[in-house]
Amino acid sequence: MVDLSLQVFGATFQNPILLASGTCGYGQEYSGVIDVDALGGIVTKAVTPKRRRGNLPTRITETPAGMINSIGLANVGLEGFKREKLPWIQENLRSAQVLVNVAGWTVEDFVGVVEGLNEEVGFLGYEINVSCPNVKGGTLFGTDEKALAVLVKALRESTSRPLIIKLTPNVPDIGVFAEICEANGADGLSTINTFPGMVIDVDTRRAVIGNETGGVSGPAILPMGVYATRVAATRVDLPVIGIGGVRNAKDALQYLLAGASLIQIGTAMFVDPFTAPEVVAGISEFCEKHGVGEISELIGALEA
Amino acid sequence: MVDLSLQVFGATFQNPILLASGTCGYGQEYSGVIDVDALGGIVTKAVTPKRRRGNLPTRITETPAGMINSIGLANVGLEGFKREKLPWIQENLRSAQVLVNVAGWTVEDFVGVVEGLNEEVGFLGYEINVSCPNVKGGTLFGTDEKALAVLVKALRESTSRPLIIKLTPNVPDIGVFAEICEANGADGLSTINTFPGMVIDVDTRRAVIGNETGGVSGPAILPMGVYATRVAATRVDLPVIGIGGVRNAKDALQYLLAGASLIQIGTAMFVDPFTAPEVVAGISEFCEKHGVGEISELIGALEA
Amino acid sequence: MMVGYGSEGYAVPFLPRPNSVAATIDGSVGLLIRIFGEGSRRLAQLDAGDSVLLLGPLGVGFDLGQAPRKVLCVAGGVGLAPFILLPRWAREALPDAEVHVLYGERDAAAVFDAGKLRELTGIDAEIWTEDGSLGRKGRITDGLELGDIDLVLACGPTPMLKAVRELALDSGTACQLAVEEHMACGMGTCIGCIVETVDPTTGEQRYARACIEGPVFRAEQLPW
Amino acid sequence: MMVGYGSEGYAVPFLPRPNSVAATIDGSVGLLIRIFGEGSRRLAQLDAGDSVLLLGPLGVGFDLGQAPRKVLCVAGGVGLAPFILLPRWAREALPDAEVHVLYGERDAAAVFDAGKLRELTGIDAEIWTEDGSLGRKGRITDGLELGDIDLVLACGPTPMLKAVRELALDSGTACQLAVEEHMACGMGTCIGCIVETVDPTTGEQRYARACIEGPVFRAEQLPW
Ligand SMILES: Cc1cc2nc3c(=O)[nH]c(=O)nc-3n(C[C@H](O)[C@H](O)[C@H](O)COP(=O)(O)OP(=O)(O)OC[C@H]3O[C@@H](n4cnc5c(N)ncnc54)[C@H](O)[C@@H]3O)c2cc1C
Ligand SMILES: Cc1cc2nc3c(=O)[nH]c(=O)nc-3n(C[C@H](O)[C@H](O)[C@H](O)COP(=O)(O)OP(=O)(O)OC[C@H]3O[C@@H](n4cnc5c(N)ncnc54)[C@H](O)[C@@H]3O)c2cc1C
Ligand SMILES: Cc1cc2nc3c(=O)[nH]c(=O)nc-3n(C[C@H](O)[C@H](O)[C@H](O)COP(=O)(O)O)c2cc1C
Ligand SMILES: Cc1cc2nc3c(=O)[nH]c(=O)nc-3n(C[C@H](O)[C@H](O)[C@H](O)COP(=O)(O)O)c2cc1C
Ligand code: FES
Ligand code: FES
Repeated sequence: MVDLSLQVFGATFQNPILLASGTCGYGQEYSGVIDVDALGGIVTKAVTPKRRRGNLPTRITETPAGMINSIGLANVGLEGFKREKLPWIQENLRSAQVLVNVAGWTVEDFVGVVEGLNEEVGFLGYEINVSCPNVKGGTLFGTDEKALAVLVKALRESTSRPLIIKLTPNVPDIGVFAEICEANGADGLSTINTFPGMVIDVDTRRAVIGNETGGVSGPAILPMGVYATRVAATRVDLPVIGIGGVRNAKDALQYLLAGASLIQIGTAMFVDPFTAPEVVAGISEFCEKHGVGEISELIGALEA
Repeated sequence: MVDLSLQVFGATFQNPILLASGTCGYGQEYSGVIDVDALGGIVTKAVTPKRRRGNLPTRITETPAGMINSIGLANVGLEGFKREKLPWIQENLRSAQVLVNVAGWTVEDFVGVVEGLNEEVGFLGYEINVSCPNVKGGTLFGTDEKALAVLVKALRESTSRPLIIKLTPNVPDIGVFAEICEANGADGLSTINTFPGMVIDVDTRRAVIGNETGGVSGPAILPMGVYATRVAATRVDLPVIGIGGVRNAKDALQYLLAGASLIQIGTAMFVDPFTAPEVVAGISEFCEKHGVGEISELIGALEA
Repeated sequence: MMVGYGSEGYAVPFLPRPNSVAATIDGSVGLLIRIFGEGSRRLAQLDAGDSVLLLGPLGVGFDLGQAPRKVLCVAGGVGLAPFILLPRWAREALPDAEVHVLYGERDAAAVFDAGKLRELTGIDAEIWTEDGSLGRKGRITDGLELGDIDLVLACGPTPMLKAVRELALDSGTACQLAVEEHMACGMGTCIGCIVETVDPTTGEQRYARACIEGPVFRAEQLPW
Repeated sequence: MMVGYGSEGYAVPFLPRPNSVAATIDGSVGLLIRIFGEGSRRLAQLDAGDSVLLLGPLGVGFDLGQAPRKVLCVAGGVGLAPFILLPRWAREALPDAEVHVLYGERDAAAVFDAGKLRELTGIDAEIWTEDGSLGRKGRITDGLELGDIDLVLACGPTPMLKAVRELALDSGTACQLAVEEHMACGMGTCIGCIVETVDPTTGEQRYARACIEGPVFRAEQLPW
């Protein structure tokens, strides 16, 4: 195994592969199946100020080479996270880095969760979800330049921990939003969240998803994610976390070459929970085969 | 066969299935393979004021359940269209409706093509492409609310023929752009064009597409297209043409139920050129099975 | 158990499908599959040597914990799957218990081979068909009597489950129901497969994940 | 000819792949496939009775129009495909012509069965391998002499085509080259498969669609 470790956000990631928010619970759910602590890290399910039931069923359906989810940010809430989830993380994720995904509807919501967690140990930083298409107003901050600037600034003032803003691809130019994040003190970007989508059961004439619409993820969005990552990485100097449709080492390498420092895997873990460790192994093999000594050589190494 | 004909844009479409712009040339290319004149219609490759070579190769590559194209609006130009392509259309497409897809970079470009074609016969109206991700400025009008309003108004003044605006999904809320089109006199909307995307060959470390990026189409974008169609159809009173990822009758029926009056098929025709006639037959079978007397009963018939 | 095909081929089905373990023979698992859509069709077309991804066993199954003496299994359609394994297992766990299986289908053509079923379960299931083309005629719940039953277990379409639940609650019979939901991960991470549940003591309602907190719930837990 | 699998299964490959017709036997077509990626792997794994979508024949093939007396076919790798059919066809069309095939591969393991090749073409191809493990050693273009050749036809990797083109233009030999491009429609509608061409008389350059205006171009048409 080639050493795949790298420094990002002032911390060591043993490899660049993380599990994406909302697709790995709080880490614990995968224990017994894969060694989560051998990954680069995980991003928790979104944490909101209060516990949320989330959307009505049906929440999940299939699409061509992908899926739609409409979970609606169901989560245990700030206090539940501290009490029920963080202890397991603190005990079990000692090598893998942990980012806490934070969601909300007002600046106060986001700042409240961040400040509520600042004193806690066991995680590295925050991934700020301004890009959830599954709740009303979930993409508000992610699609409004002014609102995003205000939010990032407020969050910057509320914590010295790494602050990574997770962007939505549903904008004409994601680079503009990347620049706003950088200008207001963010430490990194995650690209991308899901695309709004809908599936109709033509026999019943109803939307399959209880909430009618949901977010499209999976291999179907791979080329969009690589594109968004490339745009973000060329427009700002911040580390970018590439997300969207990764199912094998080649996909992950596309993100690295496009400029991602880290990569998240979501939907593919549902299809095969061994995907993440296999991607780590595959990247290592690629490095060996191509004489890549350090993973950082690959980051943004796209040739013209 | 159930009668699938319907009235849209003041004209009769013998069925709701059209071939999408850029995927059927000018109709002629398919002759000898399928009976194009038995379809609802075709939308021509974009016509720009002048002949265009288009982008460098490689222009085409595969993605999960889809493809990327970066043709760059290669076309014969206004005069070439009149001289080389329109005569065949006039002679051969007598039952199928023809929409001319128009592209440009300035209001004058668009108006010039439309005015240059107004006197010609053999086609019904214009599909205005403000949503091409493959040329610099191709989505300019499609993502700028003010510019779009100006363009649609100018086009409305330049022709009395049906004017259909083809929107890009790369905006936070496609409904806003739909409303602008309606307010400024458009007769209809087409949703959606492609998503910007990128594929990297990890062995050569180069983008596969010569122009680096291109537009993602195919089944991968089906749920996004159905969603955008639903949003557009509920926000305006104009007929909407649903586009994106259709490969069978069920997919087309999803668009009808979401509110589309007509449906275009693009990428699936590359995979199997018999797709369009099969979709027509499949819709007919569905209507028979479900006792649907008129195709218009299905339009927007999504149940809550 | 989740059954899938990996994501390399962008194959249909993309997501794995939840399936019951219908049999375990010498370390192999057996599934009972009804061809319904793409997932089940593909599964049914597998040849020996083909590979699929299996993840499981997952979640909470039927529980024979209270030493019931008469157990009734009510199977609607492919809901028969869990009850193929259960009778033998029940006889081992509870040598004195009686286990009955009621098995309903739309018509004779849909009914799983009765001889094979006897061989696998070691008992005779009482077969019902809606059109009466095999066994008793009607819906399986039509003649359902829970008088001397200690535990009723049901798996099948939701309307059937609801009917069984009603009868069980009326007669005070312990009752467990296997519910169906769309699933993605099968492991509790995606929170996609939720079922409304109620805490019988506090009355508090909450969404439970069918994949790991179910798919089997007690009748009192389901506020239907 | 485009070879695909339909879009229902979102299968890999999603787009059809262009392939040469290597043989036609009693109304069937034969393809020569080198396993390279997913498309060719899937094609090679087909069993009798499996179905694929075939669209063709498409485009412009090699043209023996000028009644050449000595025709040389230069095949690099799987570029051998069109030259399996061509010798017999040439002998029918031009009974007096001599047809030679040069066929190059990296090593002996890659070489198509020489006996089978003789059987199919009716002639002995001259085999080259880069490592000399079979036939002559080196690149096929190393010893290429066009002295008394009237027409040279080539199919294979672009560097090979370029070398053949150079030699042919130098010696004034008529030359046709089959180029490779990514294709989607195969019918001229998508304008995806373009090749830069030049009009030998006017010098005007333009993009031609390899699928219908090619894949075979005359050496003079390619401004390489
Ligand atoms: C706990 C559990 C155990 C099951 N055990 C069995 C079994 O032993 N044998 C068996 O044949 N089937 C079983 N099923 C049903 C099985 O998971 C599939 O739903 C069924 O096989 C149809 O899938 P398909 O791909 O063939 O059809 P599709 O064409 O995918 O779907 C047909 C219908 O099923 C719905 N559906 C699609 N995906 C899911 C999903 N992930 N979960 C629920 N519904 C879905 C679709 O909306 C559609 O209405 C079980 C389901 C659950 C939840
Ligand atoms: C006119 C023509 C005739 C051909 N005849 C034959 C033949 O007789 N036998 C044969 O084995 N092959 C032939 N090929 C090549 C064939 O079309 C495929 O490119 C090859 O089989 C590899 O495809 P794959 O799916 O196995 O590999 P993939 O994994 O899809 O691709 C492998 C490589 O091929 C490239 N590629 C992918 N799609 C295309 C495409 N549509 N066109 C060109 N390159 C692509 C990829 O970028 C990649 O570098 C021909 C190509 C052309 C243009
Ligand atoms: C079931 C599910 C739940 C998700 N929940 C969240 C979430 O809570 N917060 C968030 O930022 N992203 C969430 N996402 C988005 C993913 O983190 C990721 O951005 C997206 O799925 C694209 O990656 P993928 O294609 O690898 O799945 C969720 C995705 C899925 C499929
Ligand atoms: C090769 C190709 C060329 C295209 N050219 C045009 C074009 O000239 N004008 C336009 O409005 N859309 C163009 N499109 C977009 C399609 O018309 C359609 O909106 C898109 O492909 C989504 O539909 P599909 O998934 O059925 O292909 C093109 C698409 C492809 C694949
Ligand atoms: S299927 Fe993911 S939580 Fe149950
Ligand atoms: S492959 Fe479409 S024009 Fe040639």
